[in-house]
Amino acid sequence: MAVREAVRGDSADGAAGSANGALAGLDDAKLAWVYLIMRRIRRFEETAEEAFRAAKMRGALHFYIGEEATATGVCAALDDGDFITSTHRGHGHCIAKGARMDKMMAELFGRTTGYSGGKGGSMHIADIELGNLGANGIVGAGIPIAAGAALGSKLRKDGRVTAAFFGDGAGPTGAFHEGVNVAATMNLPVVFVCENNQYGMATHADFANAAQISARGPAYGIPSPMVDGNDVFEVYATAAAAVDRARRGDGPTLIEARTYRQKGHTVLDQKNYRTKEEIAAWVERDPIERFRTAVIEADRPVIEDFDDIDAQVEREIDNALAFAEASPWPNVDAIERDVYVE
Amino acid sequence: MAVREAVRGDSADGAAGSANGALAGLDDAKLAWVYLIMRRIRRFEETAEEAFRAAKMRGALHFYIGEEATATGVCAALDDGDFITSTHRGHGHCIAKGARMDKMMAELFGRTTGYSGGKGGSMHIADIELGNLGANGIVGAGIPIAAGAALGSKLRKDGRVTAAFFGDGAGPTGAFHEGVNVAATMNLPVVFVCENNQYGMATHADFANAAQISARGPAYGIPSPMVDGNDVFEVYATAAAAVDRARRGDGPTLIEARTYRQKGHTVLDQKNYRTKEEIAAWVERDPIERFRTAVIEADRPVIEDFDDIDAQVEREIDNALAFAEASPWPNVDAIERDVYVE
Amino acid sequence: MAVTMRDQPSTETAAREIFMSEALREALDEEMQRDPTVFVVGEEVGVWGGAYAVTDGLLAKWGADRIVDTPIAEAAIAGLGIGAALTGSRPVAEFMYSDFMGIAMDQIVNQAAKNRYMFGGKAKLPLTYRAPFGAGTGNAAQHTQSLEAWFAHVPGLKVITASTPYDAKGLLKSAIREDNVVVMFEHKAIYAMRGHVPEHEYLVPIGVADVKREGTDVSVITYARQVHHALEAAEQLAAEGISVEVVDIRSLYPLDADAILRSVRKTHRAVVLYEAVRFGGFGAEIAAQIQELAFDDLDAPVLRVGAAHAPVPFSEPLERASFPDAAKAAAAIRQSLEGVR
Amino acid sequence: MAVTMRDQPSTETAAREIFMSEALREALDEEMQRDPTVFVVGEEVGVWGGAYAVTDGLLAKWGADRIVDTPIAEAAIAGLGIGAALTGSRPVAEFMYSDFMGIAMDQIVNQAAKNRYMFGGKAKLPLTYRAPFGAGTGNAAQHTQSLEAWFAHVPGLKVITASTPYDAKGLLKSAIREDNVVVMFEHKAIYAMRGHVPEHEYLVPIGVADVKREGTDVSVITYARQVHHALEAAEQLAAEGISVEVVDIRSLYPLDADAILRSVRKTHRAVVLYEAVRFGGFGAEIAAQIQELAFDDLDAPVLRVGAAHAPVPFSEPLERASFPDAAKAAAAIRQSLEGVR
Ligand SMILES: Cc1ncc(C[n+]2csc(CCOP(=O)(O)OP(=O)(O)O)c2C)c(N)n1
Ligand SMILES: Cc1ncc(C[n+]2csc(CCOP(=O)(O)OP(=O)(O)O)c2C)c(N)n1
Ligand SMILES: [Mg+2]
Ligand SMILES: [Mg+2]
Repeated sequence: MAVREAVRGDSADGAAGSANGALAGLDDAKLAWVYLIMRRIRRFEETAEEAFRAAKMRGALHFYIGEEATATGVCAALDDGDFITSTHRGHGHCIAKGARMDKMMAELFGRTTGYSGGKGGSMHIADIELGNLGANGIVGAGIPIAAGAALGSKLRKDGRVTAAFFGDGAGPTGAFHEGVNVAATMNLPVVFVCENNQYGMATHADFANAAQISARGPAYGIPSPMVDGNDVFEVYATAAAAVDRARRGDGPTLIEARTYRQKGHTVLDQKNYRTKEEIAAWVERDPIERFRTAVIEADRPVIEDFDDIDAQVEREIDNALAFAEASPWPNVDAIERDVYVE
Repeated sequence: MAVREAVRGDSADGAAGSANGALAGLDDAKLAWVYLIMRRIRRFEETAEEAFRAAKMRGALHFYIGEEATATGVCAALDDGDFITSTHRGHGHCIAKGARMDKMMAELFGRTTGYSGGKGGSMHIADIELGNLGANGIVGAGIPIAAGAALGSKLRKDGRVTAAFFGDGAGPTGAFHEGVNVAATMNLPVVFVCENNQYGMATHADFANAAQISARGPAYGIPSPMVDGNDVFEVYATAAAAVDRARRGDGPTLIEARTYRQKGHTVLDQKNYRTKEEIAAWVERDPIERFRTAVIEADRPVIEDFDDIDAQVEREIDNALAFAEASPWPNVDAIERDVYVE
Repeated sequence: MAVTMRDQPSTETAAREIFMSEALREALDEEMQRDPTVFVVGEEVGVWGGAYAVTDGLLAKWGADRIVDTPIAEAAIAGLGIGAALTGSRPVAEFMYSDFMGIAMDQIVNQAAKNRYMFGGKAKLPLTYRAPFGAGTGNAAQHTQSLEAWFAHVPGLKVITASTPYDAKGLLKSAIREDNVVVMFEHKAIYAMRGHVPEHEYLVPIGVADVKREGTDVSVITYARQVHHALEAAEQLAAEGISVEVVDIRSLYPLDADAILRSVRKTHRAVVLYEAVRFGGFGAEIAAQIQELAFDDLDAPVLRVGAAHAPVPFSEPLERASFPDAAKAAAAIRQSLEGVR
Repeated sequence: MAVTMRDQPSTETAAREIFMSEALREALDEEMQRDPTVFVVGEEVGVWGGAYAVTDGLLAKWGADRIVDTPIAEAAIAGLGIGAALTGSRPVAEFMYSDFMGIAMDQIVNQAAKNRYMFGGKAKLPLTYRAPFGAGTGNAAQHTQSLEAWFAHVPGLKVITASTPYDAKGLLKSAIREDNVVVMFEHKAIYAMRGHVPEHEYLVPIGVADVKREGTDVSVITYARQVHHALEAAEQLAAEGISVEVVDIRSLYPLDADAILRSVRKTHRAVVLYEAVRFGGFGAEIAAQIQELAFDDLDAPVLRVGAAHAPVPFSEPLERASFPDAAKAAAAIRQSLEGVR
């Protein structure tokens, strides 16, 4: 796996460390980066939720809270030049791939300064320059696109790897199968990351998928490890191996990361399809808390920096919110712009 | 498995025996039926090819020659009330499910007396009354329909089973995955029969599918046996077990039957993507010849009847051809009829 | 938005006003009661009760054999409907959003729509596809399209859409009883619109348009949510002495061309109002037919008001401005009146 | 069928006549030569050489990294194109038959077409989809559709189709060089039509119609194979003293409305001729625009000639009668002339 020393995160949001190396060998800078990213995701969404409930934004918001370790662990294993495809629940992937929270927040607010100039909203944020090929409102649809990015890399010999994030709900889609099978037949440099957060809306993953996702590897002749998606170290190590394999030209890996969405399907979800106990048990296993505990138990001095990181994230969040609220609404002249390259 | 004593085949084409029971226990009547069906398929297609080359018909013809044991073995395991979905290469399935060759031939000729009144042609023949839900010009598309028929049976509690035929080329389709996964999650009474005849057009099955089809069972939590598709006994035994399982309510089975199309992809295929030796080796393993040999080796007296069956099939074929040629062309008034139930 | 109901019986407890989502639910419930082969299949139709609550409560009442939840697999959902319909059931298959029908287009268009014809008219497919469509909810490009033109162009499908709870219930019941494949588009923004629905059973026939407001100066030909924009515009313009007739086509196929032509022959002017992208939308077919069949009756070109040539934008001001509304409808009506020859 | 080429250079060896399939192959070959990021991906594009031989020989010349064979997986093919285009390649993705695009509609419509807009205009997608369409080959309902109207209705796509080898080559080269998603429909029945294609390089611009025959009495607005039926009808009618102008739109989107209106303002009559199902077909958009924008210039309603309201039947007499031909075009032209006011 290539070693990246590049600083992650965007300068507007302040400096951030980088993450690489084997699990045991994660240096302090990388641990700090992991913490920073996970905190950003958490706080970004908590803030968005408040804004939504204050009727400052509209549409659908899908929160990633509780799943931070998956996006963070996977993106920690990617190089800056690598690509990802994301989902309707895309804030976490976006932040982990280095996006600016101010432009994200502005997008949720529907403002011109947002990532998509207000045209996309929460479900449609991309940052091509950072390698984020985009969130997606269509379940499973990012998977063939990820295969395409990987095919492009293979043909252009650019040495890049693509990671495709998708949920357990995408497991049953034709897009999953077409994308994964094609990628496997062509030995493409892609890592398929199934975030099994137990549910797709009210539907349990085991109801939707006839067998567990990690049982699918043999159907495509590829490895399909299962990991604890709330354990950022395990996610990272597995993703790093998969990225390595992909970059070597040995083809795709299908990772099933078991995690949990602590919030409802959307910000409006009030449905009763899981027990309080189940939710509580998973909150117990909160990925950020577990990460903190692990760092403490390992007696790593970086723990001292975590308060600073918290404070930094609060500043970033305040900025992002102020930026979004102060930003102008798009002008209606823009409606038919950006449809085509002129 | 339910025992069927019903005579198969259509009266117009003459009487035909029935097939049931365990492999070893196939009685003479059933062996006669198997031979009759395989001969019908073979001779129907040889005759259609001649007619095509004599410019008596148009469109695309996809021959099943060399694969007869698969359709025959599977349909021998089905009850008359059971359903099948078929493919672009559908003549064999159609005949094995009891279709009349005269109406089939007339359809290939585009005549009003054809199964579809000339509207369908070779790729679009169905016989709902016999449980054949139809050939299909779209690779893989029959699979979700088969799941639907099976869902219908489950909800109506009609005790019927559906068999879905499809090729190795359908393995990579989204329709395959969506259909099989849904059927498996719902435990539907359906048997998925992949006729792996090694190629989809010029594409080898192993190029198109990242792993062999029979490796897919665990991905859906269902059995996925591989059988010799040129051995009608093995196909029958495996299909019978799968049908049994389905009828018991234990859910789908995915059967991969390894076979070979001795002819080109279509009647017009002149491409050079396989060796003469490969073709010759498979012709050596011709399913009809192997069946005859097995019957002879088992010293079964029914072999005496095979000449009669041959003669019967010749008469049926002559009739079918004469019927088709003498039948009227559709009237153009019919163009917009049959689009809707009025 | 209050709606003038023309074909409702006046003897009813006029008070019974229900949401369109409830009206649709009643249609499903009644037809399930009437015919044991009717069942509902789709994503989140059960426990969740449907993304727009149309099937809410039906799982509890009818059980999992009649309200069938599926994985996310739109091609399979379409195919489940086909296979079940071919073999003796009468399924109502739901797409959570019509936008997702892209995944199922092969099953809907190459399989469901063509089955009967390809196989010589022997099969029947008593199959209804339901799908929410339309914009106004801030759900952006992949959840707010109006793609009805695709389906109306496909022989073998019937295509319907309602503007009122009354029509929604009556049309859906008719669709379920059809032995043909019917695609019913339900406009998301009016699920929560209330309107009168009688207690007694009734059907609204497929293929029959409804004049939702009579007028003499200009005909507005429209459907689904835009009917309300047309009525709003008509109300405004009435104050200016302009008399607008509003024709709700209700069925895109079969299209009730007679009703449209009757109106246009009376008013001599027509505005076609629809929420899909204007270019290539179903309004083009309506306009093309009017000018062809009532050429000599027209005093002005048939105008079309449709959505901008862009995917649906998220941001509220953009989304609002992308789509027709009463003001745009009124402007087109005025323009039509100016075009006197 | 001989074709009158208007925009071909007269100084060329006029003798070089090639098949449309060859012209398309030349376009691919030249663009692959010109730009190393161009590649072809699809089913049977390699060893087989394409179902209609368009890519024949290209695998041998360019190797498997430029001519990429895929499994049968149309959604994946569409997605491979998108992902590769987003990341720096310039793919040409082929659907073996446009009928199979139903499987890929989500990828084409919700992903490819909307990507740039949804994400705020930052991405570019230099992506061409090619697909054979049209009837006349006896391939029946699932292999002979003309679904171009679906795509023309989708903002974010450009849609083109050629009637001659010359146009086919020039349009495909332009499409490949576009930074937008272009869908090129190629009519199956004219792949084997020969026509002049110069040796030197040229482009045919997207969005520009071409008058394939000048005339003064009636304008026939058409595209793809039907251009030839229009020319045939024009030739026949010339003998009766009727002067027909044939406008080949070549691009459905962007539509060259100016060229169409120019013609109609001259002839005052228009017949729209297309091979798709008449109802809801792209001809409706053309007719709607003509009557709207040239209302006062029209001496007769815009007539439309399209296919029957049915899936494509297999049997030859049925298939033949289902579709427009020169005789039907001529009949409509005569009808247009009778409708004098
Ligand atoms: C093709 C498609 N079908 C249905 C939907 C509606 N939908 C949005 S999210 C969702 C659940 C997705 O579940 P999963 O993939 O597990 O992701 P999660 O929401 O759990 O992160 C559904 C059904 C959709 N967006 N796309
Ligand atoms: C969805 C779809 N894609 C492509 C085709 C074109 N096509 C027809 S048959 C065929 C090969 C099918 O191979 P397989 O499934 O193995 O069946 P076989 O022909 O070998 O019986 C292809 C590519 C099609 N009919 N449908
Ligand atoms: Mg999930
Ligand atoms: Mg095959």
